[in-house]
Amino acid sequence: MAYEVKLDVFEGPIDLLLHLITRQRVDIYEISLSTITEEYIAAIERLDELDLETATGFLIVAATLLELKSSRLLPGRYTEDPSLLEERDLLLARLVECATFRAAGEWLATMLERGLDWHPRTAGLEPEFAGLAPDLLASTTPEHLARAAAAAFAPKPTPEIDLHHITPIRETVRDAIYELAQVLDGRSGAVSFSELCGGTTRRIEVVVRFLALLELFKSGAVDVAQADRFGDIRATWTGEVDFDEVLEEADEYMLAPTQPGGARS
Amino acid sequence: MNEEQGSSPPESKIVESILLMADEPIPAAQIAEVLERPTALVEELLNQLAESYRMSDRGFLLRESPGGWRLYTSPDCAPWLERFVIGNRHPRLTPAALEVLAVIAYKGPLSRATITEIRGVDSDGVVKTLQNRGLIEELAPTGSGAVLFRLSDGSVERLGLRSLDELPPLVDFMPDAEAVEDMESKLSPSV
Amino acid sequence: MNEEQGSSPPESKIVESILLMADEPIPAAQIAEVLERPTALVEELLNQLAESYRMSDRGFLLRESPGGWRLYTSPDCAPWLERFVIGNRHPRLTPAALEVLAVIAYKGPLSRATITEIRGVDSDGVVKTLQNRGLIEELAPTGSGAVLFRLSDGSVERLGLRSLDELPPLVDFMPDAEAVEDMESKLSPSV
Repeated sequence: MAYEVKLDVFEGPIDLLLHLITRQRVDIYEISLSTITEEYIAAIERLDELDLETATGFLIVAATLLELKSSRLLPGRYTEDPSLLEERDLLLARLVECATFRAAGEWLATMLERGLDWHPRTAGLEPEFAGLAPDLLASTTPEHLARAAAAAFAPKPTPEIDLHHITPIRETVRDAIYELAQVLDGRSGAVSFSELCGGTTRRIEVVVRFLALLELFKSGAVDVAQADRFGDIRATWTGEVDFDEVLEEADEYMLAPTQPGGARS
Repeated sequence: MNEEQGSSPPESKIVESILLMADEPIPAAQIAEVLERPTALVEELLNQLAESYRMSDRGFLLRESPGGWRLYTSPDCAPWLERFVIGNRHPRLTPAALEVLAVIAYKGPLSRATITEIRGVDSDGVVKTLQNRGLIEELAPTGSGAVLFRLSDGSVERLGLRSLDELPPLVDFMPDAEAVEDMESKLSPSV
Repeated sequence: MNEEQGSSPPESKIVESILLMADEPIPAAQIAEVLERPTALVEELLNQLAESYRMSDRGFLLRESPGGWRLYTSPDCAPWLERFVIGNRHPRLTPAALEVLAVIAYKGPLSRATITEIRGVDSDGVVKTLQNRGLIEELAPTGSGAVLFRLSDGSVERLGLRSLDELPPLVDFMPDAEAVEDMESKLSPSV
């Protein structure tokens, strides 16, 4: 099912998912999680002009979708794994929030449009009263004027892009690659994914580690295996890639986002 | 030009004349000062006046916004007023811009960073557009440093609200149970 | 924005809305054009409206002056209007108004569009307020069409200047050299 998604530059990862998930409600039985996941990944492939911070947000959602989708093969796990349910609910909550603000925005648009039909009285003072109006310039000096003009003509500060909020996530993906590489490099045998996630408290950290592991797998630094369909993912350091090289790749990952769909789940 | 007769015009008449002369929203308290009457009473007069304009199907209406009370032309006359309007209408806002506006309306004042965080996507461009159109404004900078944005009084006025407290509750915009269920089922691996 | 109802508002209502919106006297012929009705009929409507305001003892009156028809405040409300005007508690210019005034003082005469461009913020409302208060005035219209604004003589006088040439040089107030360069490029006569 080919479906072209036109992305507004400012549309975010949740907007995109909301868009894919709510279009054509008639086709409810035709649109499955895997269709949505495929389309989502296809859409982010076209996001090459987007900055990295934004791309990270898209990738995290994609990884969550992939994880949910892969659990389809493991029905038992899906119902029994509360963390996976939690992850889905988190995504659902964000979707509902996004849909809510979108609807509120539409209401605001209608009201603002209506507001244009209300023209305020602006005629102001009649001539015989104008003379009575307090002298607005009473406390204004030429210096005030000069200062205000200087401010107006001064180059406008380019909007300061504060990445503070996003930095934790970005660093976490890069750091996760670094951390995983460190753990795996020092070990001779395989390490389970759940062990790699030991100590994480939030779903997002697990997702980020999942992304990091995919990156390590793609670079050839790590081999992954799943003993059986229900088993944990086990990762082994191949030793074929230099540790520094891995870190370099981690930096590159930050510069040129690839999509995680390349490593099939 | 009537002579000094000892009898002053009715208070509602004076209120009406002040409103006609004003070129910005006027707080009830300011009118109360002119009349030397309690603000509550003036507010009652203003409400009565607004109601009487509405009832008598006039070409103008009286409405309260964050800054105070102001006369407006009746919206159903707008098509005939078009040629008197100075300036042109702005192009429609994009869905993304409207979403940011909604986020600021309901959660503001907010910094650029928080807006971006809520939406999961860089929103600085959209914030700039909204600011240029006068729909949002910067709050006077606080000690913390981050610039906070809120809806401008002008926006609230244009929305026809007295204050942001009058916004419909956000729950009214939440997708209904059926829609949420639909989303949930699509996020779940089919058995 | 109003629904298609088939029935338009009564003509007298539209006339009333035009009068409220107008900043200056409007000739009956111009209203007739908007309504697509004969001028004689519009004149009759205007006279009826003027009569109805007089009869109902409103705070405003409708009068015909040489330039056309205009709403005026009722003369018997004048004492309160004077208090309203004098008692205005914020005779200070808003920061936005001061900035627009400054831009016009240093770079004028300027059109609304250029002012907005320099400031990066829609400035039409502020320009209008400054004009209403007599701080700026329109230059006699040129062939080009765009209305240009300059400081009124009264403003220059109240600033304690004999002419705008006496304004302090801007360089003294610019934060740094780079800013000065940028400013100079903006101040140099546009080609």
